[in-house]
Parts: sequence; C-alpha cells; structure tokens
Amino acid sequence: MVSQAVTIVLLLAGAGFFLAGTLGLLRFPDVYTRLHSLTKADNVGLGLMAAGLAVQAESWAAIGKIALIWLLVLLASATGAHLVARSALRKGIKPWTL
Amino acid sequence: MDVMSLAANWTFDGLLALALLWVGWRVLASTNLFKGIVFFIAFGLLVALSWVRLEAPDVALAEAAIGAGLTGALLLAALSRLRRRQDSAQASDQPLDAETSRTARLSLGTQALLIVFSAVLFVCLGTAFLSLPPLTPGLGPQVAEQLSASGVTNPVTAVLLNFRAYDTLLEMGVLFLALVAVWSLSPAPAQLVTAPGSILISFVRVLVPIVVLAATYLLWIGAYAPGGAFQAGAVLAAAVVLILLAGENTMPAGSTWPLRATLSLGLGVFVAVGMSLMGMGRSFLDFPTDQAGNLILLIEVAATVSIGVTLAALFLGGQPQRGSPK
Amino acid sequence: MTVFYLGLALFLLLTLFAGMWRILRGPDDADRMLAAQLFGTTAVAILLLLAEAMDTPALRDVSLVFALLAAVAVVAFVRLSWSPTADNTRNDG
Amino acid sequence: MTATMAYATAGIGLFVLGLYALSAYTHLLRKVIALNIMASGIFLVFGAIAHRAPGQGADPVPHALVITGVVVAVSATALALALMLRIQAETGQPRLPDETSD
Repeated sequence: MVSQAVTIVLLLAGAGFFLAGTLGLLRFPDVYTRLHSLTKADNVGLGLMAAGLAVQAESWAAIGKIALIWLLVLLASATGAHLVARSALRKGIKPWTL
Repeated sequence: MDVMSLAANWTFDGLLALALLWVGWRVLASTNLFKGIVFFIAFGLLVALSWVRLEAPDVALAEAAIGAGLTGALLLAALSRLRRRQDSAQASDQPLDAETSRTARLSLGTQALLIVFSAVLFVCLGTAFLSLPPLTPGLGPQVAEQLSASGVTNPVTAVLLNFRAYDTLLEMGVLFLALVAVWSLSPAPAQLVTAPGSILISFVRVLVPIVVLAATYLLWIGAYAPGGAFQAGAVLAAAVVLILLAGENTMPAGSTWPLRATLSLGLGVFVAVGMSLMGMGRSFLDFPTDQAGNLILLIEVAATVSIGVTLAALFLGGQPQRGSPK
Repeated sequence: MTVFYLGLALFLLLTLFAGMWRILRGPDDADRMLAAQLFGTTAVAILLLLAEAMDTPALRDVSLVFALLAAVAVVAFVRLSWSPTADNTRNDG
Repeated sequence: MTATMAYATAGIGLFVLGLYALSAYTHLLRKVIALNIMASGIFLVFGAIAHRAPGQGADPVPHALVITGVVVAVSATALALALMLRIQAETGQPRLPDETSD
C-alpha cells in the first residue's frame, strides 16, 4: 500500500509539471521563455512519472529501461533546446523583456 | 472490467480517434506547408498511440520509428530544398509563395462535387465496414497452430519471415528499387553549410552507440516479443540520419562500393538463403523447422543493416557523388 | 490502479491536444517545432502509463524508440530549415 | 468493439480526407502528404479489422502486412519527393505540368 501511495503522489506531481509545461508553451511570450517551460515538462515531469512507475516495475531490468528512457529524453531535450535557442539568437530574435 | 475502467478506455479511444481526424484535417488544410508538416509529425505520434490501443505493439514500434521520426525529417528536408530553389530562382514570373494558393484552380462547382463525392464515399466505406460479419476468427488461430514450426515465438515475426516470407522479400526489393530510382533522378544535393557546433556533435557521439545498441535489442527480441528487422532497421536509419545532419557535408567521400554492397546485402542474403534451400531439395524459402530460427535471424540481421542504410540514403535525396569535396 | 493510470494517460492526452494551439498559432516555425518536441515527451509518458494500465511491458520499448528519436525532428529542423544562413546557401542540387 | 469502431471510422475518414486533398490541391508536396494520410487511414482500418475478434487478442497477419506497408510507404514517399524536386528543377514549379500552365 505504501508503494502505491508513493506512486500516486509521484505521478500526480509529474502530471502537474506536464500541465505547467503546456500552459507555459501556450502562455509565455517568446521562444526562449517557451523553451524554458517546455524543458520543465521534459526533465522534471517525465522524471517524476518515471520514478513513480519504477516503484511499481516488476524487475530491475524494467527499472533500468525506464531510467534509460528518462535519460534519453533529458539528453534530447537539452540538445534540442540548445540548438533552437542558438539558432534563434543567430537569427536575431530578441529575448522578451518587460 | 468494471464500469470505471470501461468508461476510461472508451473516453481515451474516442478522443484519440477524434484527434486523429482533426489533426489529419489540419495536416492537409494548413495554408503554411511547414505548419502542415509539424502537424504531420504530431499525427504520426497519435497513429503510434492508436496502434498501441489496437493491441499491435509491433506496428506501434514501426510507426514510432518511421511515422514520427523519419517521414518528418524527409518532409522537412524536401520543403527546405523547395524553398531554397524558389529563393534562388527569383526570375520566375510565377508567384513564389505558391504554397498558399491551394485550390485556386478548381471552380466552386467542382469543389462542391468533390466534397459530395467524398461524403458519399465515406458513408459507403463505413457501411461496408459495418456489414462485415461480426465474429471472424481471422488467421490468428492458424498462425498460433503453426507457430511452433516457424522457428520464432512472436507471431508477427513468424508471419513476416516465415509464413509470408515472399512479401518481405519483395518488400526488400521495393526498397532497393526506390533507392535506384532516387539515385537515377539526381545527385545528392548539398544541404548543410553551417557548422554543427560542439554540442550537437557530442550529442550524436553519445546517442548513436545507444541507438545501435537499441536496434540490436529490437532485432534480437523480435524472435519472441514485439520487435524485429523493420523496427530495428528504421531505428538504425534514424541514427544514420542524425550523423548526416551533424556533419558539415553530407557527401561520403571515397569509393562507393562499400555503400552499394551494404544496400544490396539484405536482398542478397534473402535470395541466397532461398536459393540454397532449393539446392537442398526444398522449395524457395521453405525453412526446415530445426534451422528456421537461425535462418530467420541471419536474414533479419542482413535486412536490418540494409533497411537502415537504404532509408538513410533515401533521406539524402539523390546519388552521393564520389569523393565530392567539402 | 488501472483506472488511475488510464485517467492520467487521458489527462496527458488532453494537455497534448491543448498544445496543438501553439502549432496553429506559431508565430514562428520554431514555436511550432517546440510543440512537436513537447508532444514527443508527452507520448513517452503516455506510453509508460499505458504499459502499466494495459499490462503490456512491450509498450516500454515503443516508449524507448520515441525517446531515442525525440531529437531527430528538432535537429532536422534546426539544421535544414531554420539555420541562420539558410538564405545564402550554395545551390548545386 | 466500440473502440475498434472508433479507429475504423477515423481510418475511413482519413482515407477520404486524403483522397479529397489529393484531388483538390496542386502543390505536389501536399499531394505526397495526402497520400501518406490515406495510407495511415487504410492501415488503421486493417488494424481495426484485425482487432474485431473479441477476447483472443489481435490477428497477427494484418499487423505483419501493415508493417510491410509502413516501410513501403516511407520509401515511396522518398521517391515521390525526389520526383517532385526534379519536376521543380525542370519546370520551376512544384506542380504537375498540366496544372502549372495558365
């Protein structure tokens, strides 16, 4: 029962980050701020969900696979965010200011 | 199944099916072609989820690698070549941003007729689907019956490489012919001029070995679980595409014969196995039960490598030029 | 627990639909591409949840393929369509 | 059965949408994308038919056919795109010649 409670808490927290990431993608004013919100969903949201599901996993191999999936998404989102931000700067898109 | 989970399942499937239609419509109706392509990438993702829901994880794997990864990259590359040539051909008296003029050539009457025809077709096809006999066992039981003689325990792999091996052989032929046709149309256009940057290079260096490992895993596990040569080949192709995208120059220098040999490996091994079975007094591709597993694995390894390299070569969009300078 | 997993997957599917608005609106190509990248991550999470809900561990492999290829579309976009010098490239195709 | 019906309907709808776009639009990239949408629709109908027999899982034969189809579709797409670029190089327009002339 404890493990189920842990899973539920972690999954709900992860879903919250996905919601926040999507809201940020929709509401933030420019490409840099949107990158910021979106990478939160990638990193923290998926991380919490992966942790929550790993608690329920049937074997160590399954836990390893879930961890690998999370690490791969981390790598992809960090690289993607860097590439998009660098291109945006070089294209002369000005970061949003108040 | 209790009411709650039944309701959750129905809601999920209903929403996903509606989303498929809406996104499919947006893919086709977006005035901006780039927008349409991004919708298409999202569409591929939803299709992969649908295959999961239809209990077809093998197809979901293939769709995830091809629909959401490779096709998107192919379309983006084609669009950027189109736009660049339009930019360089300023002399053209035709409107350059022709992407926005979509159905201008059709009169309103023709368009209305087309819409009515589409609606009638939809109703006819829907009725045809509904009038299918409801309880067909399909070929599932037959496959299950013969599975022990196929050399593998994953029924989809058994169908692909044993029961219907001719399909797969001819499909390798289709891939090969498609590449021959693409090569005969034009030399591979140079498309990358900016430096990739150290982060992209390190990313590719870290990721590609993991992708190759994952492709091997998918190939191996395909004998008894969802996976197999096509999924592994598609994943491998994505790795090669990443390498090509990280390079400053897409042209492989030097002799092209190792490339040509790799491209024909899958088809060659497939035919060679079939022919040697004929030499042993059996029919073409009629595997002996005790050796079927090994022969299938041999064919699949060759097919995976060929599929991966062929799909990546198709992405290049033309024949690589020998020793082309940077 | 199955209903909980399925409900969360449904919730993530809904956030994915909400993200479609960014593809519709843009304004820049990069904004649309960001939405596609978020969808990829969301699909990974949905598949991990469905693997539990449908009791099909093979779905983790589908999720693994999505995670492996998450960067392909963005890298293709940045390198082919959106590079800063895309306007003065050689054209020998 | 209900879920299967939903995907079959979506598949048939996508096929019809794609057919409409294939006939209505002149830009060849749109036509290629429309063909891909049609193919996805057909595959989904296959998947729905494979999933109709209740209780005993899905039929593996249509799944194998669809996997073959997915790979053929992507190679056909690549060939179609190369043809489109060649047509554009020859005529200056990504359209079929008889749809280009004014």
